[in-house]
Amino acid sequence: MSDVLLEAKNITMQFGGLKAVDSLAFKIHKGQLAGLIGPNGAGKTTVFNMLTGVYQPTEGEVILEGQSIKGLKPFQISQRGIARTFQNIRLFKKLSVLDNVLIATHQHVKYSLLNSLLLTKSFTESEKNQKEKAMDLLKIFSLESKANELSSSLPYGQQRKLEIVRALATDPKIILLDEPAAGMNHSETHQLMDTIAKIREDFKLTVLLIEHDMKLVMGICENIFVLDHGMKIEEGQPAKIQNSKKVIEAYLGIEEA
Amino acid sequence: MQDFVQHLINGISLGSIYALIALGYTMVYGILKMINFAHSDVYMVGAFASYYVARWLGIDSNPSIGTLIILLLTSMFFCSLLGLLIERLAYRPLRNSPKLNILITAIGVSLFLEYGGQVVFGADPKVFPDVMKDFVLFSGAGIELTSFDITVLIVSILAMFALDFLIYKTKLGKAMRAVSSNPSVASLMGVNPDRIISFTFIVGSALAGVGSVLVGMKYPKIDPLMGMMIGLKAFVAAVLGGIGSISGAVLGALIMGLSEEMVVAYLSSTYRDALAFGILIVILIFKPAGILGKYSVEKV
Amino acid sequence: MFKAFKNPTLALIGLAIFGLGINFGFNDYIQLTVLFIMVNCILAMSLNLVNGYTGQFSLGHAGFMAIGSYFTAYSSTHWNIFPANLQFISAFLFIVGGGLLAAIAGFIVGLPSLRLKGDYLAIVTLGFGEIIRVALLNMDFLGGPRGYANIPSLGSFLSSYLFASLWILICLFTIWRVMQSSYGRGFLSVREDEIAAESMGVDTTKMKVRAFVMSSFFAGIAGSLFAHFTSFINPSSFTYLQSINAVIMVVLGGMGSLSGSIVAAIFITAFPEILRPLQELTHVDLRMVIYSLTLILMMILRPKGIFGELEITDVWRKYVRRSA
Amino acid sequence: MKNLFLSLILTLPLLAGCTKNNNEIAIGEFDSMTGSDATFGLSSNKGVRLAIDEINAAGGVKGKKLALTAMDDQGKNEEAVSAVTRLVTQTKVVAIIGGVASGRSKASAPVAQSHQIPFVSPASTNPDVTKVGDYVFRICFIDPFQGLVMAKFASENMKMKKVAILRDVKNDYSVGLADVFAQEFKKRGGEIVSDLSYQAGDIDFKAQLTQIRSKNPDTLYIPGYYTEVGLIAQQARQLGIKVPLMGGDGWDSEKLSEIGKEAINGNYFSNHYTTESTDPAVSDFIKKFKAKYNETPDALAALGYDAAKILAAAIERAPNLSGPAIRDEIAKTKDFGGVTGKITLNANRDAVKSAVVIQVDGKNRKFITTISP
Repeated sequence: MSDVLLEAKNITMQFGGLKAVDSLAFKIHKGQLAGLIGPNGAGKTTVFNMLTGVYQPTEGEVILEGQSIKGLKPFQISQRGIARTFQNIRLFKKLSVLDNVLIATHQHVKYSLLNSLLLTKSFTESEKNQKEKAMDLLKIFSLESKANELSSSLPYGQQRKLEIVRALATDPKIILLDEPAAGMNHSETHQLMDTIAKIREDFKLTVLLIEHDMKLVMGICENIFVLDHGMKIEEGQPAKIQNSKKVIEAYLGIEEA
Repeated sequence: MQDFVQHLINGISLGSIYALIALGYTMVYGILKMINFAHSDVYMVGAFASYYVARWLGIDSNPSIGTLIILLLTSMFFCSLLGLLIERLAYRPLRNSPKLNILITAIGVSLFLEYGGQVVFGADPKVFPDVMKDFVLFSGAGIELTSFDITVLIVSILAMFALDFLIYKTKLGKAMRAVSSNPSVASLMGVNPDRIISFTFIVGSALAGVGSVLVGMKYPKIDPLMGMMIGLKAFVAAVLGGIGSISGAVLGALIMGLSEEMVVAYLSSTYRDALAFGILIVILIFKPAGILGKYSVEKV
Repeated sequence: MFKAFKNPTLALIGLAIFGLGINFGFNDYIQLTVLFIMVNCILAMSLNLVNGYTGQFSLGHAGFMAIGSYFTAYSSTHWNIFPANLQFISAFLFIVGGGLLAAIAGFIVGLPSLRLKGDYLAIVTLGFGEIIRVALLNMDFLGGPRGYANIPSLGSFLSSYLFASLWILICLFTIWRVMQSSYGRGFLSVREDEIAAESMGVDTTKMKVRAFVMSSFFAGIAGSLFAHFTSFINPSSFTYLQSINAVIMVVLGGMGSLSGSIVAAIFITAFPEILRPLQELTHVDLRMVIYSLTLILMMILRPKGIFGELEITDVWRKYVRRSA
Repeated sequence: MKNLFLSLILTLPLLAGCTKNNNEIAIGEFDSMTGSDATFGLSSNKGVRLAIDEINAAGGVKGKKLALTAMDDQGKNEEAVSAVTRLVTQTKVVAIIGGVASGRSKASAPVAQSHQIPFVSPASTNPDVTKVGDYVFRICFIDPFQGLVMAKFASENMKMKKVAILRDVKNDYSVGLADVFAQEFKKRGGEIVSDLSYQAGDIDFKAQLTQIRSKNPDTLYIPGYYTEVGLIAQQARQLGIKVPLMGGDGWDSEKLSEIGKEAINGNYFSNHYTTESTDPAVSDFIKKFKAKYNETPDALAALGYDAAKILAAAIERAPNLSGPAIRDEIAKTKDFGGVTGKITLNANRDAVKSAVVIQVDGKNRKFITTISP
């Protein structure tokens, strides 16, 4: 198959009468960093929820590496390689930073329940590897010193980073970042740009990004889709998007004649 | 065929009794998202309050409208007082602690009232005073319809409309709904959540008081454990109808009453309670929020 | 492999010594109370797996206990597959059988109801508990309302005690070890945020069913032991009040704390018995009144439960370090 | 402050130890003083206490006073087991009176049996109770006899052909009686037109009664407790069922007519004794009972009284206070002039005695006939 990793074929999401997303179609190529932008309420997070199976599209389907993921449950889709972060942080509050990441590695665990009872070698080894892998990931985001603290005790910016680490721990093929820079100051956003570039490098990852911070989007995205009222109104390189009349109208409203 | 009509009458009148108590559960759950297990025991205390006041006033053997009014007021007064006390002493300190803790406290209060009742009122069943003469409305061709069957139904329907009016049409109702969706924000808007919650308990408990007099009238045996089974059934009815929805409580109660009646009539009397629960489970699996309940989709 | 059995065997020896003390030091009445305490420990720990670690609210625990009780009662009076001197093996097998049957029931109850949340799940599990009780009431071959009499006991107090301690340790170490593994973290993730867990590749439904099946297995074990200790069971000892009792033990001990469940089980079983002399003095039975008052006060004074989320080991370390 | 408060409520009960001295003979009693069938336990306890006080007033037994320790089992089997275990091992009683409800007796009798402590049940009529062992006795007739009494009365005295049975499925006394009645009534050519059930604690029986009404039986046999029978009678009359109702000794309480009002009049039930009996011992017992508790004694109070008297007589006759000695003396009870009639204990330790059939007429109980085994 061509190097298209993820494709949405006219996916529609209807809540009662309202069409939150209306027959949206797009392709994301392997290794690409794509952006999904649009005014508030355009349906961006709904798209994410459809890609990850939290909502089942009322029409159309999502194709991952040529295979449709229609009707699959979120955990099956995650096991096929789509990982995500959430718009409003959904960490496991009363668990430690390390445990949050370890939960994401659960899908790769091979030992059975029984092994954990008898403390067999496969159990102890797998636990050790999992912990090592998690600590390495935390190191990348310099969170390893906080491994045993409760995730809810971390400052806001670090909680955002932990969500990304947790998503990475599922060994995804594509990672969906839902407003990762929200609430970050200028220097943190800059640091985030480098980190995203680095993880694309190290993990050969494809990234799909929802973001309002235009500097970040225009800075690192290779391809951008613009959504408004659930419909795709524009697609293309950052330069083309910046001066597309339709996009400006969508954001700033139509100039009074 | 007339047996079926008689079963219909029995089922509806049984259901309307569950409705009166279910309304209390739904109101408290609607506002506080809390199962008030002690509600059925407030109902029991209402029955005993009427019993003792009737004996004290010496009116326990001359049934008349006057007696009905006096006993209704007594029962509503004592139940509301008790409801207020329970909320103030047991539930208020736990206002924002986890749901399970509030539930255990509610169970504690319920056990306290039941076993305390056995110590204070004595464990032996007592006879509820004659409140009103039951006159036969219709009798013939194998169908017996007495005034008691109808009064309970009318009162529960009236209570439903009154509550609907209170909650959806009055300023106080708006405040109650505000507290129900978000107590802290409601207090920012000048609503005093504590007073609203106390008011909810007063109304819910008063309803239980009305229920205890009407049920006492029809089934004149009262004992400290009378609230247990009928409370469980009424609670299940409230959940069946969609906990938190006023009309849901009455609908669920009628379904509960009718299903129990038909189960005993046409299937087997020994499996009465089991099948009542069976029906509940089937409905909840297909309608997870109950028949009229609004299924809140969790925002991701 | 040997390492796996080190701590459990040490604990078993400790419990056995304690048992010898009870056997000679106290009369039958105290011994019977100790056996009931051990049954409640298993019941509370197993329910903690569902209500405490996985955050699901089950009110039907007594139903699974009843299944265990009745299976063991029926099997140990009708089938004797082993000659007399090997009775304890058949007793052990029947107890495990009781557990397995309860686990199957846990699976059947778990599947449909685990889509529901909070109060609705509580109601459905309560409904299943009542259905099991009413079904038992109508089964004549199990004695129906007459109950099931002369269930063989597990020999002297000491052998019953050893059986019970064996099962307490199996239950404790199973749950403890599982909670230390990735499956344990799976249970915790379901409690914390089901949607996030599902998006991270955790099959939350399977996790909930697994917790349910394991917990009903041990509830069945507790039921089997209960049958042997009282030698007469009837449906009215498995009402929803018994399930509520189990929930109280979990909440009082601390949700998500195994040692909390054990301490709470000891407290809740022993407390009414301690109050019994009070009743001889006042000729009025105040036990349940004081018990319910204690519940209310405990929930107000110590909402997190005796141990909160900590195990006794953490509490020990916390206080020891502070004083050292 | 919080921990102090917590520890206070935990240690409060420990202070209440129990005192014991040795110039008394400890007798144990256990019953349901709380819970669903609390009233039976309470009245039986009153009968026992009256008997014990009388015996102590007359100099006690073997020159020693009888010390009664009563315990409540809350109507739960495991509580009964704990109560009896405590009486036997902690209070070290020489004998136990107790267990009105058959369920509780069956659960706790094995404990007394294994400790060789005589166990006398005043009112558990279920046959399995005395099968537990040779230390377990009862001084009332058993269900098979009581069921036979009403079956005989219905078919022979009242010449009835069709009967509907309404039993309390949660109560083994009721199920036992209903089964025996059905058997005996069919043996006498009668027909059981319907056999429905309810659960103790229910308050609405119209569904069952409407079904029964469509079968128009000659009578309804309702072997439940008076707590439900009062309501059933009322609802039966409301549904236009006019035939007389029948039942067992579970009906016997003043509250039956208070709850049932006129609907209960004219119905029949079998019982252990009748207040109208001309026997001076009975009228004397009623006078003393009224003096002490100012209420008329029901059958359970009478049975409690007889049980205590029989036990005391056996202890008096016994050479020493050991379990086996007392057991043998109790077994020898023959033609004991009890308030509930002549009591003789047969080989399997049940009482062979006649039963009376009573008709309810408001507060008083009209004596109809006696049926002996």
